[in-house]
Amino acid sequence: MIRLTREPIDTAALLDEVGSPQAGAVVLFLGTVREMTGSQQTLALDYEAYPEMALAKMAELEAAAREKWPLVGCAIVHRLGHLELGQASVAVAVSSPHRGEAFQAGQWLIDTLKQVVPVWKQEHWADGTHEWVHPAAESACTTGLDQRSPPPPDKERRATPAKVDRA
Amino acid sequence: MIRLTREPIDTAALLDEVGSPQAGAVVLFLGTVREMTGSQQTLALDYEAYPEMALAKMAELEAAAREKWPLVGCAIVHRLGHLELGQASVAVAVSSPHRGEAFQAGQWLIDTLKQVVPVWKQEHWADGTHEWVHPAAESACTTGLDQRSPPPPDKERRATPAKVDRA
Amino acid sequence: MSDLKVCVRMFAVARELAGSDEVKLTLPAGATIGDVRRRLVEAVPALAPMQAQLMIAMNHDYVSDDALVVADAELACIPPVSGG
Amino acid sequence: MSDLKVCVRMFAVARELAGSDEVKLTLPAGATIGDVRRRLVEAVPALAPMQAQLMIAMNHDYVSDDALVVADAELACIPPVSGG
Repeated sequence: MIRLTREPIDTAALLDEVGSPQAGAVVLFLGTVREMTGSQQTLALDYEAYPEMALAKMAELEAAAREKWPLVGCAIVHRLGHLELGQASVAVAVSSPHRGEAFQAGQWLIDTLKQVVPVWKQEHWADGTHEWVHPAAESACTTGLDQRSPPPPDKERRATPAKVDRA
Repeated sequence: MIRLTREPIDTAALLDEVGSPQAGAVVLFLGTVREMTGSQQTLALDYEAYPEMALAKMAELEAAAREKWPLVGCAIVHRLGHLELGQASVAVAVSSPHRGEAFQAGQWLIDTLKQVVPVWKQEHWADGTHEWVHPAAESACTTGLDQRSPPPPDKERRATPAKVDRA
Repeated sequence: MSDLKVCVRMFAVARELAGSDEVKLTLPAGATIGDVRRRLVEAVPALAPMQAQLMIAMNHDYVSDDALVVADAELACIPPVSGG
Repeated sequence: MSDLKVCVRMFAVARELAGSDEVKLTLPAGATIGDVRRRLVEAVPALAPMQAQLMIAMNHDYVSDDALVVADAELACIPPVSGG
């Protein structure tokens, strides 16, 4: 199940959906709004998507994960709009017969989602500025899903040089 | 939070408990009752624990994981008693600033729990027999937590030679 | 052959820099995605500092600069993504 | 020195083979965990085929065969675990 939503992510429904007597393992990943990025303090985030393409890429991710691992269930949900601290912006839930493959698939899905799915985060910093952030330039969307290259290490978020101050 | 319970595991409560504005990632693992083990069909399982020691070992696991990774929240729950197909027998929930450490800690916790925590599973097979199962002899409880050896690969479950037929 | 009239959907920081959620371009016949990128930056000079980081998507897929623009394709300007 | 009277808690398949959730043993002074294991198998011969796989826990921790049995310690017979 692939979904974009403006409502809080219903994790109980996701777990129900991927659970199965054919699965011995379920892994759920939630990305949540963290307050501190280095010394910068976040008040809230806004997420924007290119919805048609985001859904297409998320469906490709699910299909690719099902080729790589024997998944029973797979669900990917991204939340859009305004999020407060601690809320979940993204959820990946997978189930599989054995746990190793569920952990691998869950981590690959979120790593690859962050590289290829057209969704953007705008930080509302505590100093009153707003900023579109993105990972370091060498990762991000220049890596197509087809290349299947190993994901880059989880870089600290960095602001784009194009800072848009609406404060 | 460390807990043994005879009730269904409340995953929403676990996620609430480990979530935090200091965390950017939450990983939840559920071990669920799988129907097929090779060609053998499971109808249900019963779990038994040495409760005092199981709680002590689970607390050691949490402390060891907090030394190895910068966890914000950590919760480990094992269910005991009778479980039906698809139900969760164990839950591990962790949160951390970044996702890599949450995946690593979650996997290490469940791998090590399965090696050291004194809990036993009795299979109710579809052929009417009952059987205490355990992993292959070279893994399992001969590996103490203190040794910190890498966990053995996820072996297929094998029955003990001591088969107790109560059918 | 006649010119191609295309409309590029704009998102996130690129949308804000353009001041619009789409930018209309007129391209010569046989234009490539690289041409789209160049004409887009001409039309929205504020995109110049980040042009190397902009991906162009055609029909919901990332495409390389040497791909030909297909008539009636949906084009979009994709700044570095930051979902998750 | 007087004999040590101990009680070994039994779990899972070991409990079923013993037909009881505890087994009382009398050990010589200075007995080790290895002695507990041997006396336990003598008291419950059905455990013999799996004796190499049995761990003995003392005060909620796995201990090696050369550890001395502490007076009033809680002892338990731990067959291969299968939780999770």
